[in-house]
Amino acid sequence: MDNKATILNLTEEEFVHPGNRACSGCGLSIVYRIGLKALGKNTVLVVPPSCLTVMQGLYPVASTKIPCVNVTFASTGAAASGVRGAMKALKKDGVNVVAWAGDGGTGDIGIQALSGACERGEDIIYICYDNEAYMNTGIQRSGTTPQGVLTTTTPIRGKLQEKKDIPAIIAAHGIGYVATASAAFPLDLYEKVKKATTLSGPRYIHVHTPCPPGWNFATRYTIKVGKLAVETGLFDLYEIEDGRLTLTGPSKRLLGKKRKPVKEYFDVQGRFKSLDPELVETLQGRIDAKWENYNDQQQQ
Amino acid sequence: MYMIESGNVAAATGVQLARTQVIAAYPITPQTPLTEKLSEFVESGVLDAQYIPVESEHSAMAVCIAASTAGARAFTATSANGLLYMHEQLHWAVGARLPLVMCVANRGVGAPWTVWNDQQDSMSQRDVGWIQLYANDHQQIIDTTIKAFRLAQTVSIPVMVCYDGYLLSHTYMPFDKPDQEKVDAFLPPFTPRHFLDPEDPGNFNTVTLPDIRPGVDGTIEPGYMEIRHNLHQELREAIEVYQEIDREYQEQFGRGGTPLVEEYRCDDADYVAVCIGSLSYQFRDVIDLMREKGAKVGVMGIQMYRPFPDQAIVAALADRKGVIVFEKALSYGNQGPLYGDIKSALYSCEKKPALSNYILGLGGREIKTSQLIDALTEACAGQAAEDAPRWIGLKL
Amino acid sequence: MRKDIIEIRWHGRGGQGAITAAKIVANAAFVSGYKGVVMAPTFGTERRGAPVFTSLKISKQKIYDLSPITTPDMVVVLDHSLLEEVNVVDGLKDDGLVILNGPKPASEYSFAGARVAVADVTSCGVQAGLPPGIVNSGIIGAFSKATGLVELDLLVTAIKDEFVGKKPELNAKAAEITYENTFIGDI
Amino acid sequence: MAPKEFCKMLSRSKPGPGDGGKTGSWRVLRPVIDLEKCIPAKKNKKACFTCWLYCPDSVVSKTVPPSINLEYCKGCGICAEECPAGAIEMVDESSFIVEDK
Repeated sequence: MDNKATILNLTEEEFVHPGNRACSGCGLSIVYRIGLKALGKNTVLVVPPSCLTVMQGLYPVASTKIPCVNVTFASTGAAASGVRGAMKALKKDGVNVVAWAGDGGTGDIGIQALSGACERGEDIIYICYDNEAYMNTGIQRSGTTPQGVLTTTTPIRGKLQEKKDIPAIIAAHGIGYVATASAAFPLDLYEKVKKATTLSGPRYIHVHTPCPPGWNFATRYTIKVGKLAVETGLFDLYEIEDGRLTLTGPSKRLLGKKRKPVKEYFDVQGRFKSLDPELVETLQGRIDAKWENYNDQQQQ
Repeated sequence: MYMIESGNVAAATGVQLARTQVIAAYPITPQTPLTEKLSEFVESGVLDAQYIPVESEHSAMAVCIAASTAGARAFTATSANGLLYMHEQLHWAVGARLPLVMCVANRGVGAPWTVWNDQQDSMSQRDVGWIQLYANDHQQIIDTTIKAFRLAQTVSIPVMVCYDGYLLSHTYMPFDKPDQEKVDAFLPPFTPRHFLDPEDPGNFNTVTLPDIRPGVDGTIEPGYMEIRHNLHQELREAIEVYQEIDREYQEQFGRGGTPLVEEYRCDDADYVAVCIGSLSYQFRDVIDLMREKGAKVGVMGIQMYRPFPDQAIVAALADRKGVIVFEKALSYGNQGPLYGDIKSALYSCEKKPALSNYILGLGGREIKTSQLIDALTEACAGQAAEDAPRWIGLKL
Repeated sequence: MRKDIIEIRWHGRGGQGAITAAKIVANAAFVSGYKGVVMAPTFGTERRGAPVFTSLKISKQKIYDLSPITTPDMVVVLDHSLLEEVNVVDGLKDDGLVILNGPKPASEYSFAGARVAVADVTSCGVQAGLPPGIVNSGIIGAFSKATGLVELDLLVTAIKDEFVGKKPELNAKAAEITYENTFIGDI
Repeated sequence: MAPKEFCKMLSRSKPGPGDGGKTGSWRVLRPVIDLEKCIPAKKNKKACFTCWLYCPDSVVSKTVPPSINLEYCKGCGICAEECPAGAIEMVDESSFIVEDK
C-alpha cells in the first residue's frame, strides 16, 4: 500500500445512513461502514439473507448508498458471478462486484455457489462477516460456531464440534487473495479490502465480527471482545497470496510473544459460560500448537 | 435459411439470434445439447455473450437473476430435476420482475430416475408466476424463443419456453432460421430503466412489509401484497400482449398466428382432443384417420399455458359435445393439471361439454397412434366422461 | 400408418456415426424435395460401443408423428457384427430392404425374404484413404445405390457439408467408392 | 400496452436515513464528551478520532471537537469504552428528561 490507512486519512464520506436497524453496538455495522469506505462508490453489492438484509433497510428505504441486489440464501457466489458477467457483456469496467454474506450464507448454505465462483476464477470480492452463528434468525449454531458455544440450537452443552475453517477451504481453491480481518481492527480491515480492489479474480476476506446479543456481552465491549480474540491468538489476521500465509498487523506482532490466555476471551462472553475447564485447556492447547507452528515457520 | 437440426439446436439458434448477453447453465439430459451449442457459439465468436458454466441449476438461475438486474439479457435452460432445483429461484426471478427466458426440455422427474419425456417438470412450476409457452415442432421452438424475449421484456415477466425432451430436443427436422437483421428489428435491445447502477444506487428485492409505507421522498410505496397483485394483473395482460407480439412476428416472418391455442380440424368438430406439446401434432394423424371414417373430431394444442388463456379456450370448446384432455402430467391425488384448468374455465358455459381425462406417456412410455384412436373413440362414445383420469398404455 | 412416409431404421454402435449418416441422408432428402424429414436417435443413454438405432422418416408431406419406427421400410446396418446381437429386421415390412456393411457377398446373408444390399464399407473407406473403421460416410453410398431414393450427388454434397473440417473429400470419396461396390442380392 | 410504472412492480429501495426510525430512542445511556479531556478538543486540531472510527452507526462527526448525532445514536457505549483519554461518559438517559423538556 502506498499510503498506510490512518484514522486521520480515512475518508469522511459515509456510505451507510444512520438510523438503520442494526443492533446497538453491532460489529457488522463497523465492518460494513469501514468496508464500504474502502470499496468506494463504484461498487455493486450482492447480499443474501442475513443481518445485513435487515440493516440495509425495509422497502422502500435503503440505508446504503451503494447499489445492491438481494438474492436467495444459497446463491450469493453465483449471483455475484452474474453481475460480473453482465458488466463484462455490457463492457462496463472498473466496478467492484462485491458479495457480502454472513458465515452461514458463506460456509454452510452458500458454500457450493462460492466454491463454484472461486473455481471459475470469477472477478469478484467476497466478504464474509463471521459472527459465528445464525444471528438474524435468533442465534442458531452454524458451521463456524466455535466449539463449546451456547446457541439456541446448542442450548445446554454448547456446540460439540469445532469451528469450520472457511478461509482455509476457500484458499484451497488456489485463488489469488484470501485474507482474514476483524471488526476490532478497522484499519487493518480497510487496508485488506482496499488491496482487494486493486487485484482481480476471486478475492475472499473473512471478517471476525463480534455480536453483542449473539455472544452475550454488553454493547460497549464489541471492540474489546474482538481484540481479545486476536490477542489471545484464537482468531488470526493474515493474508494468503500465492499460497503463502502471512500474519498481518496485530497478529504478526504476537509472533514470538506471550499471548493472553484464551480464557480471558471466553470469560467476557455469556455464550461460553458452559465451557468446562478441561475443554478450555484443550482449546488453549490447540491455540498454542498453532502458534508454535507459526513461530517455527517464522524462524525458517 | 433452412436447417435440419435438433430441437435443442433450434432453441440455441433462437437464443443466438436474440443476441443474448449472459448465459448460465448446468448440464442435464435432455437439455444439455442446447447449452453445448451455446457454449460453442460463444467460444467461436458467433455470439458475443458471457457463458458462465455454473455448478448447479440453482446457481444458473442466480446468475441470470443477477445479470438481468445488472441490465443484461440473460438465458438458461434445464429439464426435470434441474428445474425443480431452481424452484426457489423461479419465484425470485418473477418477483424481481426480470425478463429472463429459459428453455425447458420436458422430462419426467425422479424418483425413480427417468430421463425420458413427460411434462411433469414444467407443469409442477405452473404457479410460480412465469409465463409458460409450449412449442410443438422445431420451427415453433426457434420462433417462440425469439418471441419469448420480446414478451419477457415487454411485460417484465420471465418466460419459460417448453418443448418435449427427446421427441423434440433430440429429433432432427427442418426449420427456417430467421435473418438476423429482421430479428434485430423485431427484438430491440434490453434497456431497463433501473439496474444496478452506482450513479443511481437502488437496493433491489429488499425486505417488504405487509403494509404500504412512505419512501424517502414521502411517496407511499406498495407493500408485498400490492407488488404481488400487480404481478398477477400484468401476467393476465400478457395474454393480449403476446397475441400482439405474435401478430407482429407473423407480419415480419410469415409464421405464427396461434399464440394461445393451435386448432386442427376443429371447425365442425363435435369432439376435441386437447393436449400440450408435440402430442398435439402426433394427434393430427389420428384426427385424419378418424375423419376418414366419419368421426367429427379435432385436436387443439395449448401453446400458452400460463397465464391461462381461458377466454380463448372457452371460445374454442364451449359448444362441443365432448372435450378430451390428454396429459403427460398429473396433479397427484387429483387429476391432470390441464384437465382441472379446462374444467374450471368451462364451468361458466351454459352448455357444458362432456369432459374426459387421459394420462399417457409418463416417463417416456411410447404413445401409439392406435392407442390414441381407441381412447378418442371411447371418449366420443361417452364412455369416459368422468373426472378420474384413465390411463393409456398402462401395463399392470 | 400414413402411407406416404418412408421409414428407415439405422443400426450402429454408439460412436460409430449412425446419427450423422442418417442426418446426412435427411439433409439430402430434404433438398431433393422431401418436405417431411424427421430423424430421431435412440432416446436415452447412448454408450460408446453399445448397439444403437436411429429412426429416419421421409415424406413429401410434413410429418407430425415423432414416435420411433416400428415397421421400417428399410434398415441400414453399419456393422455386420450387430447381426448377432440385434434382430435388425424386427418389424421390417414384407417387401423390406436390408442395407448392410459386411465382408461377404449378398448371397451369404438371408433375412427371411427381405431384399439385401451388401457393401464392404469398411474396406471402401480404407480405399478412399480414411482411417479404418470410418463407415458412416461410406454406407451412404450403399444406401443411394440400393434405394435410389436420393441421388448420389446430393448425398455427396451433404457429406461434404457435414464433414467440414473433418476430411470432407475423403468421406465423399468413400461414399462414391461404396456406391460402385454395393451388390444387391436376389430375393 | 402503456408503459408500466416499473417502481410499483418490484421492491427497489432508495437510500435515505432513518429506515429504523429515530434510533436515538433506543438509547438507555447517552454518551457525553468531556471537552477538557477530549484530545482533538484539547489540541484544537484534527486528532485521535477513535470514537469516530469505531462508531457502528456513523453518528460521531470527524470535527473539532467531535459531536454526536443524538437523533440516531443508539447508545452502545463503544466510543466511551474505546476513548483513549476517557473523555466520554455514558450517562443515564433519565437524567436528561427534565433538561430536554
